[in-house]
Amino acid sequence: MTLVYLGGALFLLLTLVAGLWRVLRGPTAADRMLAAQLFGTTAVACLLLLAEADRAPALRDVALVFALLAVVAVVTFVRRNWRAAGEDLDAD
Amino acid sequence: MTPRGAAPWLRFSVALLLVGMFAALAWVLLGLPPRSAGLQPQVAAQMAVSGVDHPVTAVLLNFRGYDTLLEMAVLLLACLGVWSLSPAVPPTDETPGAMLAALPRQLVPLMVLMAGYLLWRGATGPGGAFQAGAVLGAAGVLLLLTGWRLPVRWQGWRLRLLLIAGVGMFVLVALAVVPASGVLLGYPLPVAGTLILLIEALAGLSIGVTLMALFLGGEPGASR
Amino acid sequence: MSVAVLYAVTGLGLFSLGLYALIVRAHLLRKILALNIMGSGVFLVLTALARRAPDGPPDPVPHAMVITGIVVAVAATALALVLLRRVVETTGQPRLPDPDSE
Amino acid sequence: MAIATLLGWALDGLLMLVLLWLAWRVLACKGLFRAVVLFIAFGLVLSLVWVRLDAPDVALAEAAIGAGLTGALLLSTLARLDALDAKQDEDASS
Repeated sequence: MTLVYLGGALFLLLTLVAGLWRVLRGPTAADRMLAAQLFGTTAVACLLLLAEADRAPALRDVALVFALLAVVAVVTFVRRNWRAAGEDLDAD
Repeated sequence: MTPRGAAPWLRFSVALLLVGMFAALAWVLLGLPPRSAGLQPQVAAQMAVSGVDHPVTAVLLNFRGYDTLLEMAVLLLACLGVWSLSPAVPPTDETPGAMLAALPRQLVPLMVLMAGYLLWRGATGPGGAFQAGAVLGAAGVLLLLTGWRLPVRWQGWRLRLLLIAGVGMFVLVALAVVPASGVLLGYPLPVAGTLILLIEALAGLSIGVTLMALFLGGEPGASR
Repeated sequence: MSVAVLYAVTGLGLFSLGLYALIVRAHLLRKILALNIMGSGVFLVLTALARRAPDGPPDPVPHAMVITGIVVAVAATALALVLLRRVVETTGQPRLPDPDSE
Repeated sequence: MAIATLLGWALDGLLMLVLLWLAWRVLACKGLFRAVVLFIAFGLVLSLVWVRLDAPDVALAEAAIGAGLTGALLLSTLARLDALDAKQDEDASS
């Protein structure tokens, strides 16, 4: 069973790499932010799989914290950066 | 407004130096013994007198209590630094929509519950004051983002009391155990667990409030 | 060579990358990010070296140091970000003044 | 069992590569917003690394700080810098 869990974790990590592509491509700030949020969900799933694979129930707490706090970054984005997002937010 | 970076020759020499540094340090790392228990045996040997069952908590609050005490002081200093630099940014956000207004009502109680759980969990497993404080701080940030403002009567001494509660309790306990054990922070075993939980509870609260105050980006209620 | 040592070398790589960007990049926000990445590199070296324990739990002392380190790092970042805001308000530039241009 | 070890190695190797690549992109990519979002992702991956290194305490701290606070601090600073920028443009044009 450990094999399935580890394989699943590896697969999820690969999907995370695919998601990074979206962060880099954009095109809008909202796309990038949503991709980062998707990583949060992937990480939660990954942590739950690793909790089973390593038989470390403490990792479920880590997943819980992630699931609970991921919203803070996206609320910041919506409240503070959203209006500017239509403009050229990426000007360096 | 394009940032001018360093000149190419400078970039190159910096890169060269850093590659050298990396190689030297990597050589040292690879030369370290591949198996070493570090301080783990010493910690394991002392666990019985620590008052808690989780090694990391024992190290943080008991064996290396000074570190944690001074770390709390550093947090306080960072907050003082932020306060002395600027007043809090005045709230300009428009009122949140229905979704954002409902969000903290659902989530903040859960976050506070999670913080309490992590604090309690710290005695026997992964968790503790820092994690609990961080979750509490995130709950505060969420409240601030969704339109909640610190009430004026909480901006004075009450806020300051919360900020120093962690360090204050730590110092008080450190001094209070001196008659019993002869040294600062030398908890007598029968009450060690209780004292650690007491310190952790207030430290977690202080860390949470400090992180929230840091997010405010200045002294609340101050005007320039 | 064990996985732990490889992770330590990765941490060293993060530290070097961060230090390079800290020196080379002009924008202060980028410097703050670089400092944070350097810090993460140091934490990674510490935690990876703690993992070398033969069998049994890893060394808890570096773990405790890293936990305090993470919280201190976020406090320092908050202070640095307020400093950055003040610099921009005062000079209108998100970077340190260039001594050559005076 | 051998396959499990192999999978573990693959997981560790991928994590190391992703970590280094993310750090490089955070520091070198064009656009500060992009850098901040990538930095949030960096914290996430780092938290998975702490799990692989048997440091669940550190993973918890990183998850709480990285997911909740660092992102919020960086994003709101970015918004204020943009606001200051816009104000200066206004002052310059008037």
